[in-house]
Amino acid sequence: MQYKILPVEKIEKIRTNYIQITIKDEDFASQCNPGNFFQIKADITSQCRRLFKPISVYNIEEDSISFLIKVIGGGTRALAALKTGDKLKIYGPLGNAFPLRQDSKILMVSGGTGYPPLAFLKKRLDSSNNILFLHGGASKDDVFPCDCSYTIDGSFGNKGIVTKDIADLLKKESFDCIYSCGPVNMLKTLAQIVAPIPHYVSMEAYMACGVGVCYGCVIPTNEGYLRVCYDGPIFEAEKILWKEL
Amino acid sequence: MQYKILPVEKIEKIRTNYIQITIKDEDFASQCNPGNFFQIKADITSQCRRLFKPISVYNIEEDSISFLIKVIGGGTRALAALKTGDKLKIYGPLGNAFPLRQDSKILMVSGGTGYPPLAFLKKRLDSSNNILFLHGGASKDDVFPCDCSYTIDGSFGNKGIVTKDIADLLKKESFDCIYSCGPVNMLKTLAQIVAPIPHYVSMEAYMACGVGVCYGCVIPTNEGYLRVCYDGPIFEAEKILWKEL
Amino acid sequence: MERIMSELSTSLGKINLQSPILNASGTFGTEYFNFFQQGILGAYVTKTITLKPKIGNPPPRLYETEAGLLNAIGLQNPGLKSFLNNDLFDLREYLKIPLIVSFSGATQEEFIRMLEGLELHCGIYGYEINISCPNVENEGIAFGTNPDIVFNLVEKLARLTDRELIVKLSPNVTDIALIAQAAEAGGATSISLINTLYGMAINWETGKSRLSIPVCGYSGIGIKPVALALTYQTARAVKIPVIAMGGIHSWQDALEFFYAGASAIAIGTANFSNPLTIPEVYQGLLNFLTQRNLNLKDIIGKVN
Amino acid sequence: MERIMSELSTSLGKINLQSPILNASGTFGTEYFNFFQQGILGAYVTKTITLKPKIGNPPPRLYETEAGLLNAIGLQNPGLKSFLNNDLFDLREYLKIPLIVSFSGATQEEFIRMLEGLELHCGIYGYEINISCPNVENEGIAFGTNPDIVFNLVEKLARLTDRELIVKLSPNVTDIALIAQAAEAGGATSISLINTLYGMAINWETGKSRLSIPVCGYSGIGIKPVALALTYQTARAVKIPVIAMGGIHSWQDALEFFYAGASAIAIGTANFSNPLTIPEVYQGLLNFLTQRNLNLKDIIGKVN
Ligand SMILES: Cc1cc2nc3c(=O)[nH]c(=O)nc-3n(C[C@H](O)[C@H](O)[C@H](O)COP(=O)(O)OP(=O)(O)OC[C@H]3O[C@@H](n4cnc5c(N)ncnc54)[C@H](O)[C@@H]3O)c2cc1C
Ligand SMILES: Cc1cc2nc3c(=O)[nH]c(=O)nc-3n(C[C@H](O)[C@H](O)[C@H](O)COP(=O)(O)OP(=O)(O)OC[C@H]3O[C@@H](n4cnc5c(N)ncnc54)[C@H](O)[C@@H]3O)c2cc1C
Ligand SMILES: Cc1cc2nc3c(=O)[nH]c(=O)nc-3n(C[C@H](O)[C@H](O)[C@H](O)COP(=O)(O)O)c2cc1C
Ligand SMILES: Cc1cc2nc3c(=O)[nH]c(=O)nc-3n(C[C@H](O)[C@H](O)[C@H](O)COP(=O)(O)O)c2cc1C
Ligand code: FES
Ligand code: FES
Repeated sequence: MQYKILPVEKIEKIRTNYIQITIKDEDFASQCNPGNFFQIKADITSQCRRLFKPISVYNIEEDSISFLIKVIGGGTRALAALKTGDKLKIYGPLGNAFPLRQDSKILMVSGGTGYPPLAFLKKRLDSSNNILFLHGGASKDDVFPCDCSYTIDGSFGNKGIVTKDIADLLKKESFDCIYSCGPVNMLKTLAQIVAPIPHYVSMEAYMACGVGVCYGCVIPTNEGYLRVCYDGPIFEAEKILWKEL
Repeated sequence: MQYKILPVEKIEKIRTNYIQITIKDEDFASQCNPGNFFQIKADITSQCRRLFKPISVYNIEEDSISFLIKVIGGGTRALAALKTGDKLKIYGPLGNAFPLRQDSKILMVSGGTGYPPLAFLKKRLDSSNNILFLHGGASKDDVFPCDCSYTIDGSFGNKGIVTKDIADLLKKESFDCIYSCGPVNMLKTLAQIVAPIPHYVSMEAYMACGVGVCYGCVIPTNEGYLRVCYDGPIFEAEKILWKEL
Repeated sequence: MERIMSELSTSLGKINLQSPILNASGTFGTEYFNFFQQGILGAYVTKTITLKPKIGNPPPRLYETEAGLLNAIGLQNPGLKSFLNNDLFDLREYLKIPLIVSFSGATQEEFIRMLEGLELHCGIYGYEINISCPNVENEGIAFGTNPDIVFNLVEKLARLTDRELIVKLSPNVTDIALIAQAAEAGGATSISLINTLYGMAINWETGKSRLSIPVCGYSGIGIKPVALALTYQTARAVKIPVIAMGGIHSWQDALEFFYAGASAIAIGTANFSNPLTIPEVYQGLLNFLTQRNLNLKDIIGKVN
Repeated sequence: MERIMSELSTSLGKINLQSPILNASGTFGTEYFNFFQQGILGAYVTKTITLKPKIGNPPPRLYETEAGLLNAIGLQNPGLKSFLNNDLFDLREYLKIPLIVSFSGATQEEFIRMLEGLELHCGIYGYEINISCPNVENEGIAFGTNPDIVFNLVEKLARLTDRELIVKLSPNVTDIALIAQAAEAGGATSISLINTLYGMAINWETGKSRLSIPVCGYSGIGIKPVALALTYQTARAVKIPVIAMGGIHSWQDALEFFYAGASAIAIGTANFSNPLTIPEVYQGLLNFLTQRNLNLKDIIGKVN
């Protein structure tokens, strides 16, 4: 884990309210595994006393790391305002990683900003696996490349929530492993549907330190409150006390 | 007194760290007298919960009002960052005005940012008067058009503080009235030198409301603590308890 | 308009207000009615007056910190006599909204004498008893920190008036709910809070205190979370209405305080950074409630 | 380098520190030494531990306000036994700077048992007695608000140790100087302050408290003026050294606290918004003092 101030290599607007930021750094690029995240923020005065924001690794190509970010509040808005060459502050990589399966039939399910870590995971899973990737969002602006898309408003792909067909799917096909990331209610529903198949979820939480020292980002588990930034963000779904979430 | 949000008509950089901002507003332009000031601030998010800054009227031409502003801290820096067409928030005119003399021999003495109100006063004093205007600053960047300039570092005009020759001057010439504005130490010295000639000073103070309600901007006088924004900014020098300043 | 008015109407202990927004004492004057209409304000609260004139603290009295304002005014005011003979006259003439007089005393007797004096004058709807100003030595804060003293004082005052009797509390205490309960037991008809927190700033270049008295009063954005916590604690501890203030700058801020239990809110420091805060908060609340088809009373104390 | 070290060196009651900068308990871990060298820190203060493991409060535990941070951690920690068998071992191995153990108890007996347990282990330079955490019901803050209880507790603890005994005070009290004097009389060798202020935030769209417990702890920029005022009041009331914290983000902020009377300062919330705060404050102070040819001790308490 390191702290750096790096220039933005590239920043693109994706649809109405996502941005993709790319930075270049050999150390960082070589250290990242799927599920890892960074704490980042725009290096501008109005942000100087604000918290960093946790953002998952979305893609790595050689020395370049990309992040896919939904603009929702002050921190992400400041990131969206950056231009090529502007600086961002960044430290990481942080958190644990998805266990990488082999020779497995895998179901990946993401919702909204849960997409980036799974997209990265998919790239890193080797070809011995057989993967089905479902992704859902509120509308067509929240949909990204995958095997099957869902939108709540029906503006793209299947209409409805991403979990709606999974129970049926599991009756027809069997999977060795599930990976998921997304809004907590989606994950909760999914966990119920897919149990007892091994299921790894990437959790989100409001963070301060991102390195495990403040105990601010916990979720309830059968081992007590565990830190998303340090003990996670990847958890076995069966460990999580979904009812308390 | 009114509150308005107005576009910047024109903004110019003057020397290294002054700016001149011009706005256009008929109401305001018709209401201003020399010595009056406005509370202004840049209408940008980083300023939204910051105080307004008191700035004297520097010049009025038809409907246009100009301010000459030295950039020293956050509020003035934000003003300096404005571009033509950007908005500023402004309320005023505020405070009392210099009494306008006639048929008089007048000495005007300003230091640093004390220049603008006297420059405006000079324009409004009619031609029955005979005026000598001395202005001083730290260096050549702080000097503006007047009859006799002083700089501490000698980089323009006479070397030294603006008050240094006044005692001698008064031995040679007699004045009916003095108008002054500038740093408190300059005013204090001046007040001593020129007494008992009628002497009107424009005072500065850190302000919050600018309209007389918070009692934050007071100076000590022989009538107690008086508000610079409301009872002033123009005071008779003999009223002020200089020793307490 | 009828309907609109009722959405935002609220009650203190003895008076009803057409708007739940007051001004915080010492931060407002009729000058602001150049910027918006009186009716936006539920009531007009005067700057705190004392029996004798007070000269206040020497300058500098103000300093803006990164997240708020420090002040060391020290209750400068012309005293009760001048107030009665000048200001009260003008205010009564001018105001179309209820007038609340804020006052403070150095001793219990002073408080009583002031109330008695004020009772002789009509046009006053209520009093705000300031037992919480951090900028004066004898006046104010000493009273505000001890529940027994507060109870005794308020009990005496309550006997002397039928008007709204608001007691304004200091945040600089161990248990504000206890003080509020003492005021309630003494007969206060509502509670207002918070006055300024203790605050200080030093010029790091010179080592000089930024203000003439080192420990002074801190208000504005930075105190909002504290004010909200103390409003919540107080509103749960008493049955009388609470008037909340401390760093409120927007209608969203105001909503937080209503949810926490405030029956009315007051705007102080925000008047300085935005003289239109009061009408903007008013309009924002109105839109919010209208859109949700709610009255203010539906949300007061409803934090969950 | 010799000269440099001495410019920034300072003393607590019983130990000397090469740097006047500590970390605030609960906001720091050895992870940060990935970003800068240990020696920049005068001593390492652990997160507060308790006798038994504590599960802490449910999430959400964090919310960033306009001018600071609210937290409701609730002292989650694995308890003394786990600390002694795991963390202490690692820290002793790893640290080249003095280790200070922060702990808290629900009763006087718990505090005593913890101190006795810790006394049996070497490698500990001092204790920070946390009697001031606002996020737990039994632990902490109850002790911190009553001078007699503080005196009794500290007296008992002081008898049991020769190590640095720091008592950490809550700002949520009527008179912090009184509590500090009680701790000093009891035998504290230094005072640290401030722990978090009471704070709260509500989601205006839903009326829900932003955190799982409504009234929680407020830290960061917004509390700086309060922390400075309380540092000033405390430093004038006691003779033992004061370790000050609360919203310090820059070396200029740090200077204010030294001028106000702090012998050392601690960085908390600023670690989150800028993980390099500690080395930046260190370098800034060093430059300032070098340029003026001063030692830190020349400015401590010299506000004027
Ligand atoms: C491990 C991890 C990885 C993440 N990866 C990505 C990613 O790759 N791409 C991406 O777009 N986002 C990602 N996020 C979410 C991202 O961190 C938040 O969207 C961001 O912090 C919002 O900051 P803001 O300042 O823009 O908004 P804020 O002003 O902080 O928040 C705006 C609103 O969103 C809510 N909110 C903020 N953070 C969260 C959260 N974590 N969960 C639920 N609600 C929240 C707030 O309560 C508020 O109502 C990740 C989060 C975590 C914990
Ligand atoms: C009635 C009146 C009229 C004025 N007219 C003009 C004008 O026409 N042109 C102009 O350039 N300036 C004028 N000033 C001064 C101007 O208001 C200040 O320079 C401005 O408020 C600084 O704001 P800031 O946010 O940029 O700096 P800040 O961050 O507020 O201050 C930077 C530094 O300057 C000091 N400082 C701030 N304000 C004052 C003050 N009023 N007196 C002394 N020190 C101060 C601060 O203590 C701080 O150290 C006037 C002031 C008054 C009271
Ligand atoms: C400049 C100034 C003057 C004040 N004068 C008084 C006063 O006279 N009486 C009083 O009760 N409170 C006074 N206060 C406190 C405010 O009424 C209010 O309680 C406090 O500022 C918190 O609210 P705010 O953050 O909205 O300003 C004053 C505050 C300021 C900033
Ligand atoms: C997330 C968090 C956790 C904290 N945990 C503790 C703790 O365990 N023990 C303690 O004494 N103080 C704790 N504190 C308080 C800090 O040590 C410090 O006193 C306070 O935050 C003020 O300093 P700051 O504004 O620099 O953060 C915590 C503060 C935060 C923000
Ligand atoms: S964010 Fe601090 S422990 Fe996870
Ligand atoms: S600035 Fe408020 S009275 Fe002058």
